[in-house]
Amino acid sequence: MKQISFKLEIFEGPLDLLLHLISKNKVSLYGIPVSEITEQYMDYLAEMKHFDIEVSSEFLVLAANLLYIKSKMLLPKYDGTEEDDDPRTELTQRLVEYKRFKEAAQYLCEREFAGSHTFYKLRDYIEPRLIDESLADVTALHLLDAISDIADRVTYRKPVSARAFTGLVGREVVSVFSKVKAVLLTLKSLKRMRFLDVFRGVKTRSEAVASFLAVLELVKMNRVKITDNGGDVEIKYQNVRKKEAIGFGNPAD
Amino acid sequence: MEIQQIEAIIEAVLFASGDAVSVDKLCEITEVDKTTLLSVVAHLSDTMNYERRGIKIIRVGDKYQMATRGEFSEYVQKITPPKKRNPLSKATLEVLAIVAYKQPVTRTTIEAIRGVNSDNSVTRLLELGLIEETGRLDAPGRPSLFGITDEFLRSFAIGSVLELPPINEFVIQDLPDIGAEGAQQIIE
Amino acid sequence: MEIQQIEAIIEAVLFASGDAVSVDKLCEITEVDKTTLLSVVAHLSDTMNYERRGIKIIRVGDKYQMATRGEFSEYVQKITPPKKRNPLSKATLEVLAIVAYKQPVTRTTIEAIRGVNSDNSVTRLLELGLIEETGRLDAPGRPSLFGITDEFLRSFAIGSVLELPPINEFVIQDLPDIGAEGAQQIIE
Repeated sequence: MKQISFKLEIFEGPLDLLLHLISKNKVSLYGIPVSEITEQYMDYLAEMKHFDIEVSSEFLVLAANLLYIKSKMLLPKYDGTEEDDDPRTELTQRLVEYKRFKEAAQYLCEREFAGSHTFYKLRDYIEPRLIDESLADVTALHLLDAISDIADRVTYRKPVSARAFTGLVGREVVSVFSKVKAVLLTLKSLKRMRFLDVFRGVKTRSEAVASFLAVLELVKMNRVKITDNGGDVEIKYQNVRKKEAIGFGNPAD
Repeated sequence: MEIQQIEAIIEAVLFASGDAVSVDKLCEITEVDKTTLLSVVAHLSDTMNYERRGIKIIRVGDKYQMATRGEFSEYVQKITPPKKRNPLSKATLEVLAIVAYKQPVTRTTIEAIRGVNSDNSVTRLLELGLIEETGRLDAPGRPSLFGITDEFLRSFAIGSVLELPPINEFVIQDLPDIGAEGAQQIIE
Repeated sequence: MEIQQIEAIIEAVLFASGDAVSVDKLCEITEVDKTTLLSVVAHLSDTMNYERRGIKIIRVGDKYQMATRGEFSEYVQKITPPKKRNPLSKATLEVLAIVAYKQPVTRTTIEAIRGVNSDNSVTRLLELGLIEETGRLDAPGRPSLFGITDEFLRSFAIGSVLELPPINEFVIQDLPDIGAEGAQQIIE
């Protein structure tokens, strides 16, 4: 046993090593000469240590197991010689099972590239069908929710800009600024005018609103003064220099 | 090489490629001249068509490609799991609610209420048979008026629109009504 | 539906899918029962083989897949280079054999059979897609259960794990073929 001339790295694990030793000794798996095999196994572990190869715990566990079996073999037999009394049985079963898988692995090894001459195609893109789910889950209450949602949205919806309706109702947008200029221009020459005359020639509602807002704006700017001339509201031109504070009279009065 | 074998090679190559393969490439692979190749492909293609096989060979410019025969597309489509589509999207449900609560209504009214174009939903509801055209508004363009159908009543298990869950009357009234009539009112 | 048409549908579906399609799915698509389907596929496959066409139908577990005929691989390779991978190590083949024969199987079982930690091999096989996690064992720690994949069957050209030689039929070489009684005798 001095010259154990196997490569240390070829074994896949302790069972692999054990199978190798059994085969090398040309003995049966079912009648392992435990004493001899254990000795060789231990020698191998020693060799591993000698070559600074880390002996994994699995090898040590099996070593302990082998020593245990060896010691059991040395004990005198009981009278009832049941098969199961053989301390080697479990180990033998493990070795047989492992050996079968080694054979199976060999079978797979031979077939490993058997499919390599066969080619496949990638999946085509296939548009999925659309399937309508049943309407059964939709109830009238969903309709109520929907209409309520819309009502809420309408309430909080931002006011639609006037521009959106210009085409629809044929209104033209009149800016307050343009009306301010127009009123001021008239007042500069006339110095005073009837409030109602501001609306003379006004064609649309928006122009009327713009004209009204223009008057309010001019009051705020202290450029005009509103007076109640016996039931007829008048607008008077104010000189800008005069820093006279003017109270806001209700133009509708 | 026998014709039959060249055909098989072309079949294998077109299959594995999945894509269109140029005539030149096929010539290179099968090691035959272009004239031979074209006639072999034509023969293979004819056989596939004659036997009404599941696959066929189509010509794409100066390339050939293997494809499924069109008449089997409905079966082929079953490979991909179908996409389930909610029969009523939120938008469609809203349009249905508007029609149910405010019928008869025009597209313009529906759109004004929802504030967005609703043509797709209207079309979808017509397809599903949940709404129908009930008449036309006596206004410029004579727009269609939509109302709910018997199918709608069956689907929602209600006897008539009167059985719809009650909603505050004002909510309905407050909804903008800018159909042809509504537009008239605004113009005055 | 005529047999010939079912064959064509199967051909179209397997072509478009590219991947393996389960027998159940094919039954659903063609609307025929399993027995009929299996016989139609067998007939289609036989015809393809008999005519030595470029494509064939292979079995992958309980699925069918369209593939190129092996003898044309040298031509097909000119257009789709084959996937090359290094041969599996002895250890990895052992793990693969254990998974193939004992699936579904946990790491612990694999390790118990081999008597050595097998994590690296398991990882490698998962990476190569030759095995996959098929579930978890209802036991403390809920360990992963592994099984073989379609890729394994295709790669090793095995139709199904049932086609593997029974594990007990592997001859335990170099050993006298003896049973328990024989063992007893030797012990004596």
